[in-house]
Amino acid sequence: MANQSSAPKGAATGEAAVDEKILREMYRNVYATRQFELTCVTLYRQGLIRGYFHPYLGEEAIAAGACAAIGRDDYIVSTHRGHGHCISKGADLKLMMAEIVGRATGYCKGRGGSMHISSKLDNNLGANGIVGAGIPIATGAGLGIRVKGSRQVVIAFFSDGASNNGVFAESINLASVFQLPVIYMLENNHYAVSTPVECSAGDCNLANRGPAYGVPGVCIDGNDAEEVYLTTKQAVERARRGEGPTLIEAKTYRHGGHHVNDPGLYMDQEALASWKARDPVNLLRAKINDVSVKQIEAKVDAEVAEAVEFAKNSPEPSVEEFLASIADD
Amino acid sequence: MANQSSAPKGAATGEAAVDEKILREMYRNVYATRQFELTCVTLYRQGLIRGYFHPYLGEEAIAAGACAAIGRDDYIVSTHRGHGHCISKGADLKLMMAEIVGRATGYCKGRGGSMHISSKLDNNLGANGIVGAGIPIATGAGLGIRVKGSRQVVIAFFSDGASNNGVFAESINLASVFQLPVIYMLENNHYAVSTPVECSAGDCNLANRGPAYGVPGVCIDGNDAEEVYLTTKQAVERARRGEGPTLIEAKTYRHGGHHVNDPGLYMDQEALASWKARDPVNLLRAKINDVSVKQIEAKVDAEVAEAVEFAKNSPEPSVEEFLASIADD
Amino acid sequence: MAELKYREALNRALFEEMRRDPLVFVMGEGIAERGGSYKVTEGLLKEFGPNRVIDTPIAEASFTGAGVGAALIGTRPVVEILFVDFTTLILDQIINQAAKYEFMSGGQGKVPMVLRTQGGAGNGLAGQHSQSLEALFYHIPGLKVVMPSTPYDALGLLKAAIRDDHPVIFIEHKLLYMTKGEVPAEEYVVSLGQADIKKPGEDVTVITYSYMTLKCLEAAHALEKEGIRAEVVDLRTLSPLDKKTLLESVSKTGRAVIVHEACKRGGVGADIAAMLMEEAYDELDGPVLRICGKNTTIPYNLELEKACVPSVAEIIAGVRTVL
Amino acid sequence: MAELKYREALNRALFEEMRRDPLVFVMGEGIAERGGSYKVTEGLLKEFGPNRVIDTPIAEASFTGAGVGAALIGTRPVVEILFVDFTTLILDQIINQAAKYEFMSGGQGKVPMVLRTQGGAGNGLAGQHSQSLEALFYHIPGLKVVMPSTPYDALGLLKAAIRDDHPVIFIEHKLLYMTKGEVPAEEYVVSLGQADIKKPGEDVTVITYSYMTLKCLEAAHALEKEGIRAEVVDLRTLSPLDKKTLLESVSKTGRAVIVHEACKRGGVGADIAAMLMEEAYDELDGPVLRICGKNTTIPYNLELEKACVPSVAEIIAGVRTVL
Ligand SMILES: Cc1ncc(C[n+]2csc(CCOP(=O)(O)OP(=O)(O)O)c2C)c(N)n1
Ligand SMILES: Cc1ncc(C[n+]2csc(CCOP(=O)(O)OP(=O)(O)O)c2C)c(N)n1
Ligand SMILES: [Mg+2]
Ligand SMILES: [Mg+2]
Repeated sequence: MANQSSAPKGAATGEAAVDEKILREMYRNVYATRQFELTCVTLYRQGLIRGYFHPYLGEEAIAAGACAAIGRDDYIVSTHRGHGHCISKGADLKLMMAEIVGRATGYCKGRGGSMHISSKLDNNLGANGIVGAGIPIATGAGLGIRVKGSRQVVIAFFSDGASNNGVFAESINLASVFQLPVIYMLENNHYAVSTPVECSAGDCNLANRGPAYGVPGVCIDGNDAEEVYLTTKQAVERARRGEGPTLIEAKTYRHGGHHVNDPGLYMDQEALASWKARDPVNLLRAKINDVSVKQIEAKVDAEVAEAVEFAKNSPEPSVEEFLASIADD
Repeated sequence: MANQSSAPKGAATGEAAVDEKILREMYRNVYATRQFELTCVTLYRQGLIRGYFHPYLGEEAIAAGACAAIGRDDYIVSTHRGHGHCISKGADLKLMMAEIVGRATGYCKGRGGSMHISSKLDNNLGANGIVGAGIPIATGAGLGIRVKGSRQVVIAFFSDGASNNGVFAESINLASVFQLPVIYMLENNHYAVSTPVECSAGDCNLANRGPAYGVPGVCIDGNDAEEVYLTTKQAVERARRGEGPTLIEAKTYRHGGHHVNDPGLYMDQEALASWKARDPVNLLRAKINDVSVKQIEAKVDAEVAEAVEFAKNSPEPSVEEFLASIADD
Repeated sequence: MAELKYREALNRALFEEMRRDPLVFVMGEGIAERGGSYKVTEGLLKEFGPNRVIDTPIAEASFTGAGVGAALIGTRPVVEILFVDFTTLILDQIINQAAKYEFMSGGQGKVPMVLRTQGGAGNGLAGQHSQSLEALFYHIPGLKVVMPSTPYDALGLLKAAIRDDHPVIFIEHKLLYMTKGEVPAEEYVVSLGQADIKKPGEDVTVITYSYMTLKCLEAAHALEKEGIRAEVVDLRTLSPLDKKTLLESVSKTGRAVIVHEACKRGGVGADIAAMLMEEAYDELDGPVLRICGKNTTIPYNLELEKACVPSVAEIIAGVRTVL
Repeated sequence: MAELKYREALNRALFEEMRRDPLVFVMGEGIAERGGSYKVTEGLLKEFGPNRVIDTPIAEASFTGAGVGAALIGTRPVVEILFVDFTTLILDQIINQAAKYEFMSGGQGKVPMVLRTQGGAGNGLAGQHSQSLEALFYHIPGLKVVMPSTPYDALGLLKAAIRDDHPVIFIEHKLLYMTKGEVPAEEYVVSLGQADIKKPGEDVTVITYSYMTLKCLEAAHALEKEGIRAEVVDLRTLSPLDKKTLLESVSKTGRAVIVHEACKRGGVGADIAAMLMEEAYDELDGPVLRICGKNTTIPYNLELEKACVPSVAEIIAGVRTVL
């Protein structure tokens, strides 16, 4: 049996067209993510960003589409490739950039950096340096929602590599047994670092892992923000009705290496080209009128520039204060 | 969707009848396991066995059927409920009983006890006190076989509870990706301690978890040693051909509580009665001529009695020697 | 004052805290219907229902991670892991998530979670059900570690742990569940981070915790008859460590013995000994002695098992050597 | 003698051992085609093929468990975990399986497995990619723990670890991979369990391991200029601990300082300090000093990160205080 990635068949096909307002909101987010990431690449090259930085380039439509389907009060859990989730959930680009540059004014006071960025105000429970570790955390947020008796939902973002870790199977089973309001958003970008999904998954059509645990699994085009939005919306409604979790496999492709220093030469160049031809930013831009696009882009460009200035002008955290804060440990 | 356990549909139906010799071998093992376990219960009540003892009563056909399908050179990995596996793989009842009673002559010199029994000579890699932990170990034995280039296979025994642990999903996926010669024998006895499988698995037809990882999953009647044997045989042949792992869900039912001190009052009494009516020892006995049955039973009875004598007359391990052996740690 | 068993005291703490705060909930294997392997959660399901008393599949890593997630959104999970031995399955969620979240988020989020578990040797349960692994948690910044020895402490400390805004590893001992002790009828809390002098004395400080406290007291009472007055300090909370009480006691007695069941090599006793040497060298009349578990996997055979863990006789003999 | 980088030395060790013994194989994430994140496994795939150089999915618990299983049937796996921080995911397989199997089986089976991993702070990788977790392994009976500081030691110790019949936790340091050192052209092995005096001295014993060895040497050389002759003992193997070398050195110098990057609380240094006090109290002229990592999660910001780990200046200052 050849283990081949099949074309997504979206559950959302034939759905009602998406509201213009939502399209604009999503475009703001895909475009902002794109610009933010490109800027981070530059800052990284300049030595302003350290550690690991995993760009979300090429995958922007997933975060944007998914987050458009939930409210600010709903939760998300992000990954090491988490800037797109953070932006689409509503984060302040200034505080994000300050964090990623390691400044005292950042979301995490410069203690977290790119791999640990979170924004509590937006109910973004944060990125994670441990692949897969966010999945049970999201599941637990779902459980907490049940305990609190609220109507919130949670989206757990993670990628193909993480879906091979035991916590994924355990968590989706937990959510199934407890009928938790969690949407498992599997960003299948076809790689875990250099390992192609065909070499890491016994069946690389990862949506199939849902039904094995009694959870509907649907495979969609992750480069189409509209499709992501509509599918997520259905899953969210299902979750709010108390009918439990959904697994959404959103197929997509990284636009480059695993992290900023990885040229990604091992990637399938043909596949990469064909995915790039279906760039999520372009796809969505084509659905919006030019005036809106220009307005949005201008606004975002200014925001990103402002974020860079803010980060650069922000103070480094004080070593003395830091040492004092841990003194009694 | 109601999460209900469906009736097994064995892959082996319509297969050629099983050789009489195999039937006798299997009967020896189901009967020996039954008598061994009943004897252990008695010894436990007498205070000769300590710690945890999880009887394999009611599940004897699975170990006997599966082990009949492999050779002595092939490996098995067992569980906390492991006496049946050990016996069916060919262990010496004397050394087993001595171990379970904690004597110096036991397989593990009295250091392991029931929960850690292993017999290297039979390529039984051992029981395990950590639910699920044997599954990756079995998978690794499969990997080692590939490294060595031998034609051996491995059977991993585990139960429904273990299949909810992440190591199961990880392992079956690994075996699928690497096409390892491992048979995953899921003894679905419907309970993990007091938790019914319907409450612990999002889809309690656990064989469905195979295909999600590209592994054939087949559900069979675990009380029918013949069916277990035939299904395992097919899986073993497949594995030896290099075609990779198989997941076999063998449905069965514990004949009592989780461990010797658990009356199991929470069990579904109706289901228990109907499973007991299909007692694996009786089912198999009915397929063998009376003379053979009597011969086998007499031999086993003597062996079990001898094992008890051997254990009782064996020395306790020496505390001094033990302390000396760990002195440089 | 009523006499309660250790497990009853823990049970009462859970009842009281779940009544006090609807955001407190418990989760673990077989804890609801069955009331837990050691009956600590008995009766909770009936009063609080299945939304707050949750039986889980055997998926320790994930339900512990779920505890972290639930804590992050403001509920207060009490997660039970049946044996401390099985915490080896959840250390990513404890070490990399629970312990670090508040720090790494710059204080945006907190993880008010209690991890209840149980350890120690003593029933012939062999290598994977008899360990004392507190040192693994003690080494990790961001975790509190609590190991009560009496029903009184168990009740008061569990309540404090549940109210604490940080992850607390709460380790019970399998041989303590059936022990009895006086517990006041009225509500009380025992603050985390405070050692308790279980028996005052002038000649030597015996520092211990959990089940070994009982053995040390037995040893101390025996020594008393010979005129040796040992002060038995029960740490109760290992982290944060109550250095003040330890240093005060040691500066009074000038001699210290540390007793724990965990393996000696790399055990918590090493850290306490090193700390005392660093901070009270001049107060001490000699080296700090450690009486600890042997550096071995615990064997199944009962006599061998017994040989692995400090006995009252060993403690008595040890104390004598430092005088 | 040739000069090799630490990572090249490790790579040579793997080549030599895999050539010597066809049962040795390596497994981990991105180690085959990509040659590993730190290039330690580069070239192996080409020579030994995909059966012996195995890329795994991100399923650490299971591929480590698979290592245990493979070891049990007589092959000799070298399992790579990218960061020691991720070993929190595999501790059941290490602590409850690999470490205990030989004991619990009464010696029927052995686990000749090497777990290679990498730790330490230094590149702004933040809390989950910067830890020093050797204390977790050091505490567990049945495990050997090796932490080489030089290319020479790395090569010889990795070979010894692969030949050892017991599970060995082999922890590299991310800041060492690019460091260089002399390595003989001919084959050699460095036995496990032997510390190495990296610089002899008479006045004070500085006990350390891994990357901190370099800092201690730097400090010792600076102190030498002031006439303070520090002996720098590189443990190389933490478990089994080379007590003999330590006790000899301490009885010569009468003073000891322990330096490691891991958090002080419950770190390996505590055990060594406690052991020295117990076994060389009369040899010592004062308390053993520990200079260790701060008890904190490592922050992302580079300046904060730096403040968490002992610096050369701190070591120099510390050594002065014990004289
Ligand atoms: C548990 C764990 N194992 C390994 C790593 C190292 N690592 C970081 S990202 C990554 C690949 C993750 O792949 P995937 O889940 O597909 O996410 P993607 O990078 O594609 O977004 C790996 C192996 C890690 N951080 N955590
Ligand atoms: C990791 C782990 N979690 C929990 C336990 C406690 N425990 C022992 S047996 C058992 C139930 C196992 O259920 P299952 O896998 O179905 O095996 P069965 O007892 O039915 O054979 C549990 C929860 C354990 N030993 N290991
Ligand atoms: Mg991916
Ligand atoms: Mg079961």
